Amino acid sequence: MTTSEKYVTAAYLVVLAVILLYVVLYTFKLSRLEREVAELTELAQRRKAA
Amino acid sequence: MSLSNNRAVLLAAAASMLLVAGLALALFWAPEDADQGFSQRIFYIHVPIALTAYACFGWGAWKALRLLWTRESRYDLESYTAVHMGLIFGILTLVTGSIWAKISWGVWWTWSERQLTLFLVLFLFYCAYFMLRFSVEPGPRRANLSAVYALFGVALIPVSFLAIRLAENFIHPVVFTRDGPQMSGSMFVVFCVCLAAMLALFASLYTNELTGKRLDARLRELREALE
Amino acid sequence: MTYFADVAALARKDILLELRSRDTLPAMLLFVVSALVVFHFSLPSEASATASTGLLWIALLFTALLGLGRAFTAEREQRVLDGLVLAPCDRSAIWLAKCLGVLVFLGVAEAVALPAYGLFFEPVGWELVAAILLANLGLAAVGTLLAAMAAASRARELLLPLLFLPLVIPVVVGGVGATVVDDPGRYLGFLALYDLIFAILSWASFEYVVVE
Amino acid sequence: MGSETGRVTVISARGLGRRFGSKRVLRDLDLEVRSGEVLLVTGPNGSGKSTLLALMAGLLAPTEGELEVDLPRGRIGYLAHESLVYKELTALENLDLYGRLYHVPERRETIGALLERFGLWDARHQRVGSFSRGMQQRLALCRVLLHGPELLLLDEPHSSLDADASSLVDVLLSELAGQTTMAVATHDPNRVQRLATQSLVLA
Repeated sequence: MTTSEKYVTAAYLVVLAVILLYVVLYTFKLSRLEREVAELTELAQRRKAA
Repeated sequence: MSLSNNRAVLLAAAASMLLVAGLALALFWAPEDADQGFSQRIFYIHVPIALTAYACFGWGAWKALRLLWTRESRYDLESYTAVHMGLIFGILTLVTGSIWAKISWGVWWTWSERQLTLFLVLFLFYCAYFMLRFSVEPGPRRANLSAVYALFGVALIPVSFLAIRLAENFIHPVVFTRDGPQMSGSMFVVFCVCLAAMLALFASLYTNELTGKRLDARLRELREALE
Repeated sequence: MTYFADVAALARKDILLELRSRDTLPAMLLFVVSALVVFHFSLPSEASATASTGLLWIALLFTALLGLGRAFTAEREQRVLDGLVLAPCDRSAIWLAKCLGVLVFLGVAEAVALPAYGLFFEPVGWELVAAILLANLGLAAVGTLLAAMAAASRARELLLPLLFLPLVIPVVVGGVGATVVDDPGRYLGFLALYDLIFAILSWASFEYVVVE
Repeated sequence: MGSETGRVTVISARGLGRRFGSKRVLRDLDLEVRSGEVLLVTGPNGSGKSTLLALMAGLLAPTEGELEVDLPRGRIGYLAHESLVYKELTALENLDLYGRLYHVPERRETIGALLERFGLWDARHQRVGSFSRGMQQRLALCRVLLHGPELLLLDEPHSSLDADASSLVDVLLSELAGQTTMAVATHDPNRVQRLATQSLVLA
């Protein structure tokens, strides 16, 4: 692999890495949303019971 | 939400298929460039990302205009998300651009590459957009300020591109000239697929992030209603 | 035309405010001269003659920034901006009046800075003066709008330079270019184009910056 | 106390709400004020009295619901907690500025009469920065009445006024009640109670 070929693959990898990083960040967001929904449903049930 | 759900799934599927096709074509099928050899293949990723970044900023400005016109607060979120995507694609453009500069001229940064310089200016500008957003309380006032600033951004793109061209002959006599890459027929096909892939990627990430933000807002309302 | 009567009333108030408090203009005058002196020491002896042109433009940019940082302080103290916004006049009149105020301050600061520049560095050519006059319009137009934006946010002093500098890069390019290149026509034309685009954009969008 | 149905509606709100970031201040408010009516708005601190008046004045936009004020901007007078006048300018210069912006006919005479009425004539050439809180409030009242508004939005009109200035305001309010539509937000409602045709208590 000549140096320029290494660089080209590096560029493609960087793009791929950023997209994957974005997806990972997105999973954190989803889990936070899920936790919040759980909290709210529990809050709602407590409200209904009271 | 079901309709947009299907749309989101469709977009994601289209984006992934186009991305795979684009990368495969760019790396394996595209003909070898006469003088630049293999390194020319970075072109198929750098330029589509740059054009997609312009599309993001344009889309953000369009939504900002709609907000100022119709005063509907949902456009603020859409404009914000579009600009956010634009910044991500902008950073990618800068990274892949500097890698290309390293390959072609052995330097990580060169002011004589107009598009690279323009993206540096836009990067500074849209970072200031987020600084503005974070220093104003959420609400109609912040929506208006961000919208006006986003409009300035899209006006800045052609103006600073012209400025950079004008700046060339007194700041840097252009040392490395690289007129627009001559694209043979098949190269152009690969380029179009890659461009479509990046645009689909933007559309898909955009809708997902927007859904996420709308969920946040709706949950906040739900929490408020329950307290 | 009531619009220009409103602008006149607001501009008169701005001049009156400055004469009464006398703080922004003296600060700008002192700042631009001290900046030029500091720049003198920052230029190594073999620096090219044109280097000082660039420094002059940086000094003017930050003098403008200094003045713009003060542009809406009086309006913010007693929430007077709300009073002006409630008045039946067109909100862009507030922008235009403040713009004229900034232009006057910039003009006076440059009236001091240019002779000083001629003394310390290079003789001042007509193309430099033309470029500065054109650049003032752009800096005042965009700067006034951004000052109003920064005034509506928490971190005012921090935010204004961040918003301002990327937007005025074309002004620096046009200004320095017009001064350095032997055929300044293209650069002066570019500055005029910048002024036209951004003055209209600022004029049209000011309403949305001061009203929800 | 009933208002004739013939009068036109000046202010109407349906499901009006306002949030500042995550803090909700107003929730689902319905309201209708006809011309000539006096709306009394009471409630503890932070219940949204000032926010409601600022919404009516058009300084704030609702985040939920709708609010319509059927009057052009030049016909509304808004008295806020702050005086909305320049501290560096004199009383006369401030009123002169507002007089010009509101295109008030015979500006000089109107300003003179108002300054006289609120006991500020002798202080007309003094910088507002040197005014006491009470004098600033009286100057703000002059600013609000300068252009003879059809709708008066008064946020705590009696705040920081001494006894005779407060009675001055009461006289003024009773004079205007019936012709000028008013929305008065206050802590001690009994001063305005007898004039009020409608009362709104914000929790």
